[in-house]
Amino acid sequence: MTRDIHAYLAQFDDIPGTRVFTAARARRGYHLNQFAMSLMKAENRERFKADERAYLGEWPLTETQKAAVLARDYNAMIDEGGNIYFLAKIFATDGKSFQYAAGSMTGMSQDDYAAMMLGGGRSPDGVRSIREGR
Amino acid sequence: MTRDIHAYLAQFDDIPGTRVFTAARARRGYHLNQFAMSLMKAENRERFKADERAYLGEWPLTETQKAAVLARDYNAMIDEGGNIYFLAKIFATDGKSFQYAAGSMTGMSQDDYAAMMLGGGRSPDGVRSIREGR
Amino acid sequence: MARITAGIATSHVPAIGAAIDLGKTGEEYWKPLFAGYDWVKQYQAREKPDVVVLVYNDHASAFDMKIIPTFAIGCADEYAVADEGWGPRPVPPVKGHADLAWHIAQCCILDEFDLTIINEMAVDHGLTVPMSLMFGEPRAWPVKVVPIAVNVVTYPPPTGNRCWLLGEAIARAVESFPEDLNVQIWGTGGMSHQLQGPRAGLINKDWDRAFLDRLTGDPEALRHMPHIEYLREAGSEGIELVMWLIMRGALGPRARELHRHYHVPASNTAVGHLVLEPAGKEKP
Amino acid sequence: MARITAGIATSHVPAIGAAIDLGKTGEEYWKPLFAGYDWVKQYQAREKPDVVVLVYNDHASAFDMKIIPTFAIGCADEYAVADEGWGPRPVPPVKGHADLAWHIAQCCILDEFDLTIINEMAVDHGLTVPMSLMFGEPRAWPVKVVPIAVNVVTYPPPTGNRCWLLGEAIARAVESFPEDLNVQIWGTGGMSHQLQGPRAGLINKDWDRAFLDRLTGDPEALRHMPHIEYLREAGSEGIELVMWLIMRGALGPRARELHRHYHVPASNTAVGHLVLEPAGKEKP
Ligand SMILES: [Fe+3]
Ligand SMILES: [Fe+3]
Repeated sequence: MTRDIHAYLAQFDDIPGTRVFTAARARRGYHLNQFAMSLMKAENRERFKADERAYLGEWPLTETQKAAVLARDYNAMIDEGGNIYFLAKIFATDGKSFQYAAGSMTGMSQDDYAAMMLGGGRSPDGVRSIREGR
Repeated sequence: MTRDIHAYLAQFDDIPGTRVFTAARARRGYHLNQFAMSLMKAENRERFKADERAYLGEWPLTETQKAAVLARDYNAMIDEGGNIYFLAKIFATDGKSFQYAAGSMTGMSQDDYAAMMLGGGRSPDGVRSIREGR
Repeated sequence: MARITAGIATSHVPAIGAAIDLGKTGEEYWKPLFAGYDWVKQYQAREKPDVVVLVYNDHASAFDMKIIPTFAIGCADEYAVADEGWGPRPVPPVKGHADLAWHIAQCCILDEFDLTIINEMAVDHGLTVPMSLMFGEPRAWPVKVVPIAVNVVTYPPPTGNRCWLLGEAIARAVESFPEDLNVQIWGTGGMSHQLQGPRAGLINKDWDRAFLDRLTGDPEALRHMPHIEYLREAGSEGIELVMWLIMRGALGPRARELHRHYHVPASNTAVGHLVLEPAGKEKP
Repeated sequence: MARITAGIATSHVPAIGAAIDLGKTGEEYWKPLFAGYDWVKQYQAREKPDVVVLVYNDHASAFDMKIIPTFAIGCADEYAVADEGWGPRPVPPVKGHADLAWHIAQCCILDEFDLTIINEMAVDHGLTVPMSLMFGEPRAWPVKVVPIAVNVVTYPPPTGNRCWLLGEAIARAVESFPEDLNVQIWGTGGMSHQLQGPRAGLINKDWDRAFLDRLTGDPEALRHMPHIEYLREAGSEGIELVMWLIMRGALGPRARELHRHYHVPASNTAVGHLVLEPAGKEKP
C-alpha cells in the first residue's frame, strides 16, 4: 500500500457517505470526543442528564458542536470531528443502541433501517467509490 | 545485538554495582515507584512530609519497601524495585540533589564523592564486567 | 516451552454482549448467531488453553484522545471490565498472565516493535464479547489473557503488513517462553460494518466470505491489502479486520481451518468466526 | 517544503537547569560548561529554525508506570512544564507545532513505526534543559517543538538500529511536509553517567569522545552497538545516548561536524554537545 501520506489520505474522500477519522477530524473534534468520553463515569452521566447545557458549558466546545449534541444529530457531531466510538457514550447515556444511532444517520426510519439489516444490510454496490461510480 | 531476550537480560547481571531496571525489577517496585511519582504534586508532598508513615500506609508497599523509604536508603529502594528517576521525587521532596542521592549509594562521604566527580568521575576500569574482571 | 496451538477470529459486536447479559440468546433474532459458537465452546473445553493473546481494539474506553498507542500490550495481573456508558458488563474480571505478557513485551521491543506497555487498564466489549462467545457465562474465566490493543480508530491504523509481522514476532516470543503453556491467539473485530453516516449498515457478504477464504488460502495477498479496500468494501469500521492479520501472522505461513461461522446481522454488523490451527501441528 | 537543516546533540542534566534557574551560570563550577554553548546560541540566532523535533526521554514525569510508550510523539499545541518534585522550572511553556507533529505521526505509522500519539503532556528537564542551553532565557521560546519521547528507563529500550530507522522515517516525513519550514532535530541525554548504586559517578571520557567521533565518522557501527556496551562503558544512565541515533539517522548517511563541546562534570554526569549538518547541504 502507498506510504505517501497525501495519497493515502486523499483516497478517503472518495467513499460515499463516509467520514474517516483522520488527524484533521481528530483535531477538530478533540474536546467533543473528550466530553463524550467523560460520560463513562456514572456521576458525570447524572450531571449531564440533570442539565445538559450546563454540563456542555464546562467543555471548550464550539456552539455548533454543542447544538449537535443537544439535538442528538450524530451526522452533525461527526462533521464536527466526533468519532462514533466516543459518541457512543452519549447514546449509551440516553439508553439507545448502536443500531439506533447508526440508523439515525441514514435518513431512514428506525423500522426501515432495522428491516434493511435483517434483510442482509446495505449493498456495497454503488457506494464504494464516488469517482468510479461503483 | 542479540534478539534472544534471555541472553539479553543475562548480560545485565555482569555489571558491578549496577541494577538494571528490567521487567523483573519494574514489577517488584511497581507501587514503590507509583508512590514516589505521587510526590510530583505539591499537595501530596505536604501530606507526605506531615506524616511519612501515614502517607506510605496508603500504598500497597511491603514493610521492607516502607523501611527503605523512611531510612532514605536508596540502595535498598533500588533493591526493592525502585528506579532512580521515580525515586528522584523523594529526594526532591527532601530538597536534595541527584548528586546527593547518587553519592549516598556509593559508600563514600558526600565530600569525597563530590571531589571524585570534580576530579573527572569514577574510572570505568575494573567495573565494566564481573566475569571478565575489566 | 509455550506454544501457540490455535488462532481464533471473531467479531466483537457490543450488542452480542448485551444479548448475553440480558438473557436473549434464545430469541429468534440471536439464536442462529449463537449456534455458530457451539462448536468452539466444545473445542475450548477439549483444548483447555492456558492463556489467550487477545488482539482487540479499545473503543474509547481505556484510552481517550490524550494518548493513542498503535500497539499496546497489557502486562497486568488483572483488568477491570470497562463501564462503556451503561455500566460494566456483568462478567468476571479478566485475569492477566503478567509473566508471559512482560516476556512478549520485552521480546517484541528487542525485535524492533515499538510497543506501549500498559500496567493498568479497563477492557471493553472488544475483549469481553469474544470471551463470552468462546466460554459462555462461567463464574470465572478459564484462561488468563494477554491483551494486545490495536489502534484502529484514529488514522492511520497499522498496516496489514505490520500487523502480520507483529504476529510473527509474538509467535517467536511465545516459543521462547520457558514455561509449558497452551497459548491461543485471537484476532477480533469486523467483519463488514459501518456505524456512521448515510452509508451506515453496509454489509458485503461476498467480500467477507472471500476474506475468510483468503485468511487460510491466500494470506500473503491479504497482508498487503491497503486500508482503503477495507473501508470501501467492508465499511468504515470494517478496518478492524486488520487485527485478524496479527493472529494469522502468528500461525506461520500455512494454517488449517477447523471451523467457520458467518452470520448477518448482529445489530449493524456482519459476524464472522474462524478457528484455525497452524498447519503441520500434531495433535498431542 | 520543510527540510532538516541541522542535528544537535546535548546532555540534559537537571542540575544544569537548576544552575540556570538559580542564576549560578557565572560560578566557577558552571562557567566552562556554559561557555561551550555560546557557539550554538549564535548559530541559532543566525539559523533561526522554525521547529525542533526534540528527541528526549521522560524521567517519570509525564508517564508513570501505568503506561510506557517506546516512542511517543507529542501532537499538541502547547506543553506544560512538569513539576518534578521541586516545582516547575521557571521557563516559558513549550509551543508545539501540531500540524507538523500530526504529519510526522501519520507518515511514520504508515511507514510501520508503532508510535504512540500524545495530545496532552507535561515536559520535564529532558526537554527544557536543552531548550535553555540552545536559546538561553528568552521570555518566549523562539521555536515550536515536536517532542519525541523515547523509553530508556524500563528495559528494553528500543535498539540503536530501531532508533536510527525512526530518524530516517522522521526525515522522510519532514521532507514531505508541504510548508516551507527550517526544521532541526535534536538528540538529548547522555553522555557517561550512572545515578545509582556503588558504581554511581562513573565517567568514561575516552569512550564518550569516541562516541562523539563515531557519530560523524562511523555511525554505521554505532547503530549496531548493543545496549550492554552503553551500560558497561557509559554507566547505567548512559543508555540515553541511543536517542542521539534518532537525530543522526535523520541526517542521512553523511554528516559534517560544525561544533563540539565536552565537559566533566555536571553533577554526576559528563556533558557532550555536537552541532551537525547533513553533508552536502548548501547554505541558503
Ligand atoms: Fe470493534
Ligand atoms: Fe535524562
